[in-house]
Amino acid sequence: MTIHEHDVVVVGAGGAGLRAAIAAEEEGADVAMVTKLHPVRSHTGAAEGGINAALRDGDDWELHAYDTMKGSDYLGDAPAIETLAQDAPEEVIQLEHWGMPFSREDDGRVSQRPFGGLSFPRTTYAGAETGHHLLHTMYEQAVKRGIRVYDEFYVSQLAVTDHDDPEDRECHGCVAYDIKSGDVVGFRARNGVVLATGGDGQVFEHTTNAVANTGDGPAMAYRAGVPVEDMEFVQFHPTTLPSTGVLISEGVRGEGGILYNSEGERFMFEGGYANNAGELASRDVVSRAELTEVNEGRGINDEYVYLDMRHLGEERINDRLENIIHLAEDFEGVNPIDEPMPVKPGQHYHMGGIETNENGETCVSGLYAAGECACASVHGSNRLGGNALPELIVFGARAGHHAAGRDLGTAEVDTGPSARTETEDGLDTPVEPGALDTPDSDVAADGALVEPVELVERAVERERARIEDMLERDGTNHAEIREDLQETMTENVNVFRREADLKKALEVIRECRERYQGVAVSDPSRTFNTDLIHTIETGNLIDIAETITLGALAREEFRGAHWRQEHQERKDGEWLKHTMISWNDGSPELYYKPVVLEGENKEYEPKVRSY
Amino acid sequence: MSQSYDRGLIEDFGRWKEFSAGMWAWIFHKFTGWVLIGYLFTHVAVLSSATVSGEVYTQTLQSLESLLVVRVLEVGLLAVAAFHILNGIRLLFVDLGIGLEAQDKAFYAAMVATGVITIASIPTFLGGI
Amino acid sequence: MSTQIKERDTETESESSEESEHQTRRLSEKRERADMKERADNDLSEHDETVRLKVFRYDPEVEGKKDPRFDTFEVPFTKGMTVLDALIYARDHFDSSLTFRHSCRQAVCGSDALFVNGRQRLGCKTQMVDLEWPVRIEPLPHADVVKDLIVDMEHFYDQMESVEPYFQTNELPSGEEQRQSRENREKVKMSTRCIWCSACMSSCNVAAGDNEYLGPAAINKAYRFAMDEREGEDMKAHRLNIIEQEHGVWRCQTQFSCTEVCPKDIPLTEHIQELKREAVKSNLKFW
Amino acid sequence: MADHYSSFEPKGTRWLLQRITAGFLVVVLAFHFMLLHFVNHAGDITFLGTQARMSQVGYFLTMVSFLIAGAFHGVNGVYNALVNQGLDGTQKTVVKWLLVAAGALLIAQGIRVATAMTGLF
Ligand SMILES: Cc1cc2nc3c(=O)[nH]c(=O)nc-3n(C[C@H](O)[C@H](O)[C@H](O)COP(=O)(O)OP(=O)(O)OC[C@H]3O[C@@H](n4cnc5c(N)ncnc54)[C@H](O)[C@@H]3O)c2cc1C
Ligand code: HEM
Ligand code: SF4
Ligand code: F3S
Ligand code: FES
Repeated sequence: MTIHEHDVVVVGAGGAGLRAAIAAEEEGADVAMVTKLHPVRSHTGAAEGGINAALRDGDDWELHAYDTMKGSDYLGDAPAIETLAQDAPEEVIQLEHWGMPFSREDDGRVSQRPFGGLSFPRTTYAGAETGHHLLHTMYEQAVKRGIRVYDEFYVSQLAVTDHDDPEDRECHGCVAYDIKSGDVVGFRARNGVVLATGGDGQVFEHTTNAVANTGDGPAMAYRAGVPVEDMEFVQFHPTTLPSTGVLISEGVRGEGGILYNSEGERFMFEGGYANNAGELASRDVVSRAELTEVNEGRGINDEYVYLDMRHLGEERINDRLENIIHLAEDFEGVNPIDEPMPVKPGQHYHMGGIETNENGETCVSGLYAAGECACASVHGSNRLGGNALPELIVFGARAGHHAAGRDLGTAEVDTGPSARTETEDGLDTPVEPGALDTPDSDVAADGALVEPVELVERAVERERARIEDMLERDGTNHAEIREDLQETMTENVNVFRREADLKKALEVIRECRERYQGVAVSDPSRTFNTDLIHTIETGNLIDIAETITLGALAREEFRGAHWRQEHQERKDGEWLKHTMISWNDGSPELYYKPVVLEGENKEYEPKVRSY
Repeated sequence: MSQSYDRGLIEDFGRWKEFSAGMWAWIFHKFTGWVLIGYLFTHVAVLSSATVSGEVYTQTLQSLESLLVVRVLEVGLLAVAAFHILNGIRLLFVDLGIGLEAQDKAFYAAMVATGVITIASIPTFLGGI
Repeated sequence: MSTQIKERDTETESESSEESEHQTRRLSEKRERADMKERADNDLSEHDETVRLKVFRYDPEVEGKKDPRFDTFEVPFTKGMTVLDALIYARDHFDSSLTFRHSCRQAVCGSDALFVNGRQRLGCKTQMVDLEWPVRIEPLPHADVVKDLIVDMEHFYDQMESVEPYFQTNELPSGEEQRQSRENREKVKMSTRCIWCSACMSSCNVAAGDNEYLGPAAINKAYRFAMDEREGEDMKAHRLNIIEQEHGVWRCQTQFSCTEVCPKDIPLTEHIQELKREAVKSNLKFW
Repeated sequence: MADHYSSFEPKGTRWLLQRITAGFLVVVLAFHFMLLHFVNHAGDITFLGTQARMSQVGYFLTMVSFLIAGAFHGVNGVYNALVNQGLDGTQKTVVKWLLVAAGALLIAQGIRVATAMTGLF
């Protein structure tokens, strides 16, 4: 049995993972990145717009924090938000010092542009491919430092002790499947494991996220006892191409692009969705309008609406929106100079995730999380554009430093079930959520007594047996289950959420879970068995889908990205709290913890979020 | 266990149909270059007759020139040289970074010019038999 | 009520001549494509809207797949379908053991460079209607096949990493960014777009013959740093030494196939040639 | 990882010489072809004619430079082509010296011939 030993093991090598690894290395730790994709293939590379940081005179971190808090609809935790705003400038300058090719002003300084919800143009960018440059620049720095990368290693389990209370548990490493050779190997982390596995958009049928964004990190952490936070908050983007989910930026509407339905109506105005702003209304408003049109039979092919920019003229389109022409042609086969582009809302970003404090720590000691998979709670119920990339580097760095032993002071955000102030017991679910036969979890049964290495070995053995079993038996193909799961999520837990739909989704998720018990991998090969990988991922998607739906069902208000038909207003009196779900060894438990609005210098007052 | 499969070079050349202008230019240039250096060696060997005596030299050359094959081969040599020169010039431009966007057109132009030069010179080369 | 205001994120970068040359090239390609598409659309009405894929299969461990073979899949065609979409369909509906790398579906992760109808292309960025049918899909040439469409990328990564592909300089201002002129950023812009797909490396015959040849992508990476004014002159000299090695820039025979296949439109040959000239210039200084 | 640039030597020199000789050859080769096939018909070449041309110092020197440039350009070209195809190690060293020898021989013999052609010695 192969067990690789390192001080810090970082799972995932996107923006967050790379930053964490570099930070741990800076701190003198022996660090390794374990990632299912080669680092440069991570989805951070898809980010276009930019990265927010208060760099200039006239701007300061407090303004950034204020904007972020307001954008979060007062569901973000002030200590985390302030940390983000305070650390971002230094981190962005650091990126520049590492050579990141930011766009430049005439005086040679990095360019910044205005972005939605920001009181100052602080979105620093590198062309229309900020994420690509950020990812590559950091990978280059990892190469420079000789950081060990285990690429195409799929991490499928964490090695966590099985104390009853998750807050007593310790993480000593993880188990990974070497995709190329088919070996199951262990990673023993002497100081800590950092999860940085990115988004989970594959829960939905239609997403701007990569095929590899399957929420493995949150699912693994969740099953090992770490609570997941605010899972109901999923951001949808109104203009994505129907066949692939490729994002068409707001720029098109900004330049004057119009949306119309199958009857040729400019519905944003004619349908009364946004009489003033029209197409320029916010992401969630436009998304809902589009779906309403489609649901009421005015969609094209019952699926999408048209985004038209032909009237802007070929010249202007070529000049300002050239990359859009390429996107539409390459990925949808449509030339937007001659035809309108089909668009529909797509999942874009998950605000919720693994509960952490502002140092990236989870309640399990030795287990950290950073990036989109985590929820330190900076985005609350809605993420501002350009706020995810700074999150990656700020919290990636903090998690890496902390894991490698740097003292970052005591965190102000509480984690773990002990932070609970209220338990949800009245949630009326049509089926029992959680494992089919309790108890079940991903913690190694060890009576919490064994040596760390042995704990990792046990986890490896367990995983081997599970994989062996999936490879050998006959049964259902995961793709069918995944398809049904994505379909139900898209139909019932999408932009619109109604109680009955959410319940229906829970039933289907339950069914999926049952079918998943009999899942089998039909490719018998040990070499690059992607069938097996996707099968394991589908298992994770089921857990993630369930938490999203449970959270959505519990939260009876309309806040940020979460819209409930029965509850059309923000209820600050009752709902200024985070929705927490703990796996609880197979019988999930829903509870709440309060939002921290107390900042370093001031208390944030919930205000009506109108701009 | 993994082990990989190397498809080898042979397969590559089976793909000639899929080659693009730049690759054809490369192959032709290589081929013509080799022919030229081969010829240079032969050429010096033939001319070496001059070290024996003037008569032997004149005789060798004239008897060679009286052979049709030799004259035909000379046309070939001209074609080869013309292409190598023209494409050589194209390459020199490429080296200087000039007109890279038109490199494929330059290759086609070199081909056409080679053809024209070759045909135009046939009367001179084959004439006088 | 609106909970968010519109985001303005249009690209507003100054135009460079390089960009516009590429733009013209791409636009003219697009026009050609549009014609082809029309033809394909006409063809479609005659055919029964399924596209036939011939896919290379190989698995060192599985009986019947040890000897490479081609499998045929009939995939229902839908408008906007890419090669990657077709492969995913074939895998999810016909044979779950069909193996290929893919992730982003939007030409940024560089995982799915494939040999499609005799040319290196990104599966996700290639529309089915732009191809002749049936569509033949093979793993990238000049790389060892691990399984089906997956090739071993190690060699490519080694070459990329051998050119010291990381920013290094000793003079950093504290607390603020380094200055870089717009012109200089424009100069390196195209070279920074590489997504490590290795299509270029696969298309280059020299790289096929000489395993140690750095290859177009790695040289382009070196270019990206050598031409970045922020690194300073000493570092530039060091970088030129790296690309001047025996198996560096001099091996390039200006075949241009790398430039032709690059999905990010990076003018690779141009960059390589410029480095050759830079190297010669810097060598001449010593004489 | 490939650190094969440790054995650094500026290979740019040969690359540059290959281009410089090419530039020179364009002119001279064209001149050579014109002179010996079009101006003077190839079939009519006699030793006397050759001698008359070769005895002019300018022409003699041009032809010798032509020879040297051609030999270098050709031999170096062949060597590059082989290295591009992956020729390596001892084989490479052997081929290199073989080619150098062949080139030197060609030049030596060429100069002997040219001198003989002048008929002066
Ligand atoms: C189209 C698009 C545009 C965006 N634009 C912007 C923008 O302009 N500004 C902004 O701030 N944000 C933007 N975002 C959001 C932002 O890009 C993402 O939230 C962020 O990149 C996520 O980074 P990450 O490091 O957390 O994860 P990722 O970059 O997704 O990396 C995840 C890593 O984890 C690895 N991994 C996952 N599972 C496993 C496993 N089981 N085992 C081993 N390894 C695993 C993967 O291999 C990968 O390396 C955008 C997002 C999208 C989709
Ligand atoms: C007269 C004008 C000539 C020009 C402009 C010319 C140009 C060139 C150039 C530019 C190259 C380099 C190709 C590269 O490395 O990318 C080359 C290669 C070569 N040339 Fe010439 N050349 C000329 C004449 C000759 C002559 C007279 C000979 C023969 C003696 C010759 C033989 C070769 C050979 C063998 C190569 C190597 C081909 C290869 O790379 O495989 N060339 N030539
Ligand atoms: S240079 Fe172009 S073809 Fe080569 S790896 Fe980079 S993106 Fe791919
Ligand atoms: S294909 Fe190869 S030969 Fe040079 S121009 Fe590109 S690297
Ligand atoms: S799937 Fe990412 S480049 Fe094609």
